[in-house]
Amino acid sequence: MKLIIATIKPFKLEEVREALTGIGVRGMMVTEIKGFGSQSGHTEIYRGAEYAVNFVPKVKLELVVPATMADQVVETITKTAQTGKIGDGKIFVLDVQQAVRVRTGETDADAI
Amino acid sequence: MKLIIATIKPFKLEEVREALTGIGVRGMMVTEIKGFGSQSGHTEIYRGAEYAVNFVPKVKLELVVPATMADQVVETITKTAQTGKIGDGKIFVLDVQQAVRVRTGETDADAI
Amino acid sequence: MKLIIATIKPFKLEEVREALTGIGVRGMMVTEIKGFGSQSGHTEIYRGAEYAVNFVPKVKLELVVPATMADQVVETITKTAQTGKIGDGKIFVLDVQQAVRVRTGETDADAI
Amino acid sequence: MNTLTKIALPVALTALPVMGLADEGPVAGVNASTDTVFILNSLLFLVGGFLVFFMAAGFAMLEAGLVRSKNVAMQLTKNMALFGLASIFYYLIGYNLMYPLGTWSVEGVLSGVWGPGILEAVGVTADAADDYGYASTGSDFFFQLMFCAATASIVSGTMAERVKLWPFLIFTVILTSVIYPWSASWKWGGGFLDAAGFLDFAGSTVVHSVGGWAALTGAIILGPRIGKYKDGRTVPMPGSNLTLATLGTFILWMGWFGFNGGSQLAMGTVGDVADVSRIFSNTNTAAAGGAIAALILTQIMYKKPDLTMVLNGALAGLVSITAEPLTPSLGMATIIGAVGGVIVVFAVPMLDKLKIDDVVGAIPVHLIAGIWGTLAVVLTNSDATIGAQLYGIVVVGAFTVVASTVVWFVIKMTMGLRVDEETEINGLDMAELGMEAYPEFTNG
Amino acid sequence: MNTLTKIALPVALTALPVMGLADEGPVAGVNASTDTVFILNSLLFLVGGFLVFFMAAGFAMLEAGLVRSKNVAMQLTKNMALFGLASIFYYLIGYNLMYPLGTWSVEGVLSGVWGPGILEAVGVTADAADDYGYASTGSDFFFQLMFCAATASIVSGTMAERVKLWPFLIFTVILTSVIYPWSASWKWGGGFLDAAGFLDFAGSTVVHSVGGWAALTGAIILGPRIGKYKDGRTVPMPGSNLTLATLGTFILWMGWFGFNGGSQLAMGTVGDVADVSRIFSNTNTAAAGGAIAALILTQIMYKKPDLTMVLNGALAGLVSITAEPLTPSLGMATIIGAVGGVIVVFAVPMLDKLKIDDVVGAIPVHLIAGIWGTLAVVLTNSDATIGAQLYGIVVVGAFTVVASTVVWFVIKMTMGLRVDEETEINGLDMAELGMEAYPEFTNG
Amino acid sequence: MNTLTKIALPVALTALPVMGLADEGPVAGVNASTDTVFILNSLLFLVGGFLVFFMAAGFAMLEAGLVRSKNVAMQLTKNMALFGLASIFYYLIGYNLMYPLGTWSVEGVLSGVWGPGILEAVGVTADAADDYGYASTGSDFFFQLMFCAATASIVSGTMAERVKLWPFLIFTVILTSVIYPWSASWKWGGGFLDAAGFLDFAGSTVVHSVGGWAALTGAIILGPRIGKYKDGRTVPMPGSNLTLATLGTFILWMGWFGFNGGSQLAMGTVGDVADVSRIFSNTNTAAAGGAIAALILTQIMYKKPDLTMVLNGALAGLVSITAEPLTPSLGMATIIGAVGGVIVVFAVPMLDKLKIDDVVGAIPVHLIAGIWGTLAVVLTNSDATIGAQLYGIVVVGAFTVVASTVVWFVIKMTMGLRVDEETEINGLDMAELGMEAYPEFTNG
Ligand SMILES: Nc1ncnc2c1ncn2[C@@H]1O[C@H](COP(=O)(O)OP(=O)(O)O)[C@@H](O)[C@H]1O
Ligand SMILES: Nc1ncnc2c1ncn2[C@@H]1O[C@H](COP(=O)(O)OP(=O)(O)O)[C@@H](O)[C@H]1O
Ligand SMILES: Nc1ncnc2c1ncn2[C@@H]1O[C@H](COP(=O)(O)OP(=O)(O)O)[C@@H](O)[C@H]1O
Repeated sequence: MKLIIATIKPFKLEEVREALTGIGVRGMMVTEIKGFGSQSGHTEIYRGAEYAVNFVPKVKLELVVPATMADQVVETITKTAQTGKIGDGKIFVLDVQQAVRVRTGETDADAI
Repeated sequence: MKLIIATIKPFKLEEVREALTGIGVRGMMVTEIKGFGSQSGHTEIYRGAEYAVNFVPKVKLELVVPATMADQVVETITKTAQTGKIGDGKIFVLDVQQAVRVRTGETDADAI
Repeated sequence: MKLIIATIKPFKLEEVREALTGIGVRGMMVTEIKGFGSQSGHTEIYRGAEYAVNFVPKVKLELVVPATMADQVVETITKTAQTGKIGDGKIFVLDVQQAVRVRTGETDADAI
Repeated sequence: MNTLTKIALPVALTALPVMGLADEGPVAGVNASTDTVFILNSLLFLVGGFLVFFMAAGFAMLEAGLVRSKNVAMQLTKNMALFGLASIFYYLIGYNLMYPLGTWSVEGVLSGVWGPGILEAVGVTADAADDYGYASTGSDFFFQLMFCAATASIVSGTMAERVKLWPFLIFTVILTSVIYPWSASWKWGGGFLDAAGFLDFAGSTVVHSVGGWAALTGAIILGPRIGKYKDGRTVPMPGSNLTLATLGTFILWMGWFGFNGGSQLAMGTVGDVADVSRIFSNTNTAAAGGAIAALILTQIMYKKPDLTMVLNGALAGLVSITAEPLTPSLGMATIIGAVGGVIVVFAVPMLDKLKIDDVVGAIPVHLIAGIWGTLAVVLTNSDATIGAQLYGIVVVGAFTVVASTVVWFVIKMTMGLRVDEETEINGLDMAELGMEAYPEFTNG
Repeated sequence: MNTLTKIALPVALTALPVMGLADEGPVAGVNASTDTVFILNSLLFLVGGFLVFFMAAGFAMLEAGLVRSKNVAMQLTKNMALFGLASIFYYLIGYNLMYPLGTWSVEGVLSGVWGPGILEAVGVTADAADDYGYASTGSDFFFQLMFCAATASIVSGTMAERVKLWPFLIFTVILTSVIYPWSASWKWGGGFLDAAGFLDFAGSTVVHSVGGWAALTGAIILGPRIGKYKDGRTVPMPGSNLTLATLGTFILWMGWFGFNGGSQLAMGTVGDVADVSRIFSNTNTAAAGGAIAALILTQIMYKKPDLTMVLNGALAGLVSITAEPLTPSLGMATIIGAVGGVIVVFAVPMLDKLKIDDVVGAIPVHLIAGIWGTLAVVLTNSDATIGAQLYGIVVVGAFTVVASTVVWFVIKMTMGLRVDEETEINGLDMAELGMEAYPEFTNG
Repeated sequence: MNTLTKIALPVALTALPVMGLADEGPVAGVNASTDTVFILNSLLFLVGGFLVFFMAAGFAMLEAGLVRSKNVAMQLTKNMALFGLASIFYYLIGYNLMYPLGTWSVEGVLSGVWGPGILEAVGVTADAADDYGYASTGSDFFFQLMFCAATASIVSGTMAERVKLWPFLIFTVILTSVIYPWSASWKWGGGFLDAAGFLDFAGSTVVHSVGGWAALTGAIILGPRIGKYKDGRTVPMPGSNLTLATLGTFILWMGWFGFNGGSQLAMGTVGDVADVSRIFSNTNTAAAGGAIAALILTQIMYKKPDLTMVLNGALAGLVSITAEPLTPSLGMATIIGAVGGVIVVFAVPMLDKLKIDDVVGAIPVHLIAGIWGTLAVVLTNSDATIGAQLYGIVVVGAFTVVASTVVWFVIKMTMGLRVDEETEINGLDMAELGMEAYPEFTNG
């Protein structure tokens, strides 16, 4: 199984979720985060003092899928979350040793 | 070492924490997340407009433990977080290459 | 590539970010979390009732870097985030199979 | 002590000595003295005025609570700025445009008095007072100014989350210096609508519908928020803070006692103060009727009550009673308000069907309930005719729609009305203000 | 200018001409004219009334701030709805039930006047006024209504986070149409408690304890929130927003000037207005005493001051002075209030020991401090006897407890009082309203 | 109905009968009766007083909104506590220290009246009243007390996020019992500044600058927050909730009508009520001027408007007009206020350059705009001389700076003024209170 971590622009969340459901993803974890990257760094003024905005609001998706499905998921996210503008985000893929569904105790393939 | 990622129902957090402390877990990271899964999807009405609630509030635990301890941790979480109702959550186990305790620079086993 | 997960004290965030930028890190994900660890557990009183504060506000950094850079990153975080007081935090290193930049579809090294 | 507040005089007297009135001399006359009448009338304006002023805070909280947090700071900025501008421009132009005092450049249609409002001299004496038999000019100006500002506040809510700051403020300037005062002069300035027998006690039409019409034209010209209407469905965009929205509603409710009560315009006689008392009571019960009607109706229609509808319902009840808060009985006032609450529950989704995106529900509350309230005058006030009421509604509506449309379009053509897509998506706060209302909370 | 506000008349006069009074004629008589007295008395009710109205916002903010965010929208809905229902049912039944004006069906015990309240005619004249020598009926109705609503607000806070919406609202209807007005008639309607010499100026017992008793019985019958008491320990469930809780407290504090000051019921004589002034000052200093007492006491007992206790302390100080805000000196008023603050600090944990879960501390504040305040009347008012005070406390308490218990039980048996476990755990907002107060903030 | 509020008497009368005044008898005299004057003057104090009271809530919300959430609960605690302490100590010492009524221990410099304030007896009669020709002592005490509390509120904002609770409260006690009342006695107590012709109608200097000077000395002695000034740059520390900051500003704005209007100190004559009306109007337009000036200026200087500056601008406008809200025309009042808004926009960064860390901008708003307002009196009031105004500013400033410095230092030496570094970093709420304002929101 693979853990796919994707950080995208917040307004893309709903679209991505629908796309993923479309290809059979049945669950994920969503976290609101602050992203730092090339997009960051424009300066703002607050009460007359300049400061750099280093963090941009992003959403992070974490989902575990069968290894076989990983590429398709990565593709789907890439396609759907892309605006072509800087700050679209990143996708990372990691190995997962084991998965358990708390409700039933089912493991691995049956758990996700 | 193993990284154990568990997503559970928020009201179970305290219970799970106590259970884990009971078996010798000395630390963890807790994040409030929105979960998407089979539990999701009931519809609500807001100002006359129907909409589907796709995300359910969940809590995510991340803790790194010695490989030998992983199974016991998974078991404990499963046992404690289980209500038998849909949406109890998931547990995932990943390999960890290295761990460091910032305060002391200790690594791996000594770090966690 | 390596995924480096670091939990530090919130007020150290800016300093750590600057240090990491200094050594060439070009991005990261930042999440506000509650940490549980040896630092936790002092008791407070609310409306006459005692209770233990088990969770301490922390910040979690997640960044993916080329394997070659991992040690330097870990070092930098350790050095910068260290106050020597309990609760400084932890750093974990995991393997990353794949990375993608959503905007361009670039992968791995080019993606981060 | 609170005993027997309703008992007849004698009893009251026997009760009073306790409070040390035993040795009071004989009463000096019956009516209040001319000075006292002048003072009490002015006092009504001052107290009513600061209550209506507070409605600005109510609008700000209601709107800040009903927009998404990425647009809250901008909404607050708009509310602060529009009140400031209304204060300045109503003084510079609006006040005299609204109250020609008989000096018309076009009889009954356009005031002949131009330029800023001028108050009585410091420490004015009876003979020097502008209107010794009535009230001080300053108190009247203060009170009327607040009505003008309220009109402007109505617009900001509907157009939230997508309209640019400065273009919106320019519209506000024209609304408060010309559109509102001019149309108001036709009724309250003693113009042709007043002559035609059109009745609007505290402004269901003169104030609320004008704001509502301006908001409606603005919403249509501006278009809905991105993603609000997707393949035929309405996508809810829940307000970020319903606690503040509720606070705002309570504040508006309180302010309305000044809005309607102060519109009695006099408190120096037994009849006037008793009328003000009727108005306070009717205003409150109409709001209650509106809130409860919306509560029950949403429970029945949606199986769950909708707090935001209850808030809108209370406000719709208030707007509904505003055209005639005096003559209805308490029961009738409750019903008039309740109908307002019902209107909101049906009008909100209806507007969405029409793809008219009204962020806070100002159009149902101020415009539609305002029309209802204006018509409802005929139910309890024999001086009102359905014809005259319709006449007033149509005239004011037509004028406001035309005037607003022209202004909105000119602005759209010249400087643009709407923020670009990316700004709207990321939130106006970051892009237009570079400042967040809740910088520490991690919102999407 | 602010100079010498306390100086004697002559000096004042020499100062006045600056303000253009030089050429004023001779003073017309000494006492205020009958009309003026009528107007000023009515005005006191109107101003006091809108201040007490605003307490509804204060209760809403206090409660919204002290519940967990998953229940905030529901708490707001309850507060809006209960005020609306109180307004309607006090009008339909309560007002005449409370003020029989001597027409009893059971002498001194049960009013003989049934049906909705009726106000004076529009533009009523002196001869036609219900009580020309006193004040307008509408102003009295408006003022009294707000007291009834306040009583209902007290209950909602205690029972928060677990009681079902509609059952709670049904209780509210009965409380505001029958329980409160009926018991209040015994004192303020001129009933047997009044005859027995029981004194309660603005309602420490008649209003606050009644709300408190109803809340206490409700809390016991409803039971504590899930997880509140775990193996003998009390588990704190911190309020979600102490800023709004503090705002609510300040709003209540301000409303109390109307609550106590308006209860002087007259402002048309030198003695009355001077008394209202005493009451304003005493009310403020009692709140200060309560807040500071709680601040110091929590610092001493817990090494850290407890803001929520300070807020409750200020409110307890206000409740404590409510039974007699007139006769105490400023010093004594401060002490009476301070004792109220001390009561709260001890009563809150005590209730927890008894496993009575009072979410916002309404029972210590309104019931226990209310009893204290009622007894404290004897300290400064020679007309008060400890016996009569106890008699009133017991009679009102017994009646309210019995009546509330019956109603709560009937509701529990018929439609159920409490939400199911899962609803309570997930929060009433999602389950009962399908709406969150802070949808964007990621709460557990 | 709202028609023709400005029309002349005859017309008004013809309009009135509708309201049932037809059969009124002849008017009883011209001037208000002595009783009525006494009542109306007292009423002005009471209404003005509760409005100024509400400013305490305004300060609390403004400050809670402008500090970071980790310090909000502490800021709220300070605001509640300081108001309670001000109420108690102004009563115990301050009131008589401020108003010697001619009884000086050092002529014109130090009051000769010691001990707590005492109000008139219950149900006082005309002959027994302290000042029958003027107003009730209780109403005056209530009104003056609120000014004292306002002075203390000013200090808490500047020193937020780093000052210890109890040391700050001890300073508050001395400020409200001695420093403010003593210096105020020189002007409003009829002391030497009053004799010198120094004019300060409602307290730009006497109240606001005193608070501002105390805040300035405190900020300097306390030092800036950790990390505020880093290698020459100012590091912004954005406020946690601009919605509440805006609410606070609106509340303060409303309170100011009582602050300035009540300072007319009389409402019993045509001239007085007309003046109060002027003051209400001028106060409002000055705030508008300040807000709009800051809005436009920040837009020009920073390309984006700064909401926090707009809020400060409105408040600066209010402070600027406070020294003379009566004599300016509406236009001049707008300009005086606008200059206040400009001052803020430049003074805020200037203070940062000087590394004086003023968390909420109280020094620019209350001190610098206060000085401007005091000087601006000469623009419209011919009785004012620039010399006398400067004299008052310098004397009050010098005294407050010296007195505050001494007190701050004594406290610093004895119990320490500032929390330790770790407490400051983790937030005062967790460390000093063990309580968070928003426990559920996950903040850094
Ligand atoms: N090395 C990294 N590790 C983890 N997250 C990253 C990394 N680089 C960027 N990100 C995340 O991806 C987001 C977008 O990256 P950014 O460089 O700003 O734009 P782009 O991906 O279009 O080049 C960042 O806000 C951050 O959340
Ligand atoms: N494939 C997945 N990857 C990551 N998290 C998941 C996945 N599926 C479910 N989850 C998480 O587990 C939670 C519970 O899953 P759900 O399917 O709703 O119920 P159950 O686990 O009882 O079948 C979800 O809310 C989500 O947070
Ligand atoms: N086993 C663990 N797995 C994951 N995170 C941990 C673990 N132990 C500690 N942490 C994180 O590190 C933070 C600091 O750890 P703590 O034990 O409190 O202090 P220290 O690291 O100085 O010993 C904790 O708040 C928690 O967020």
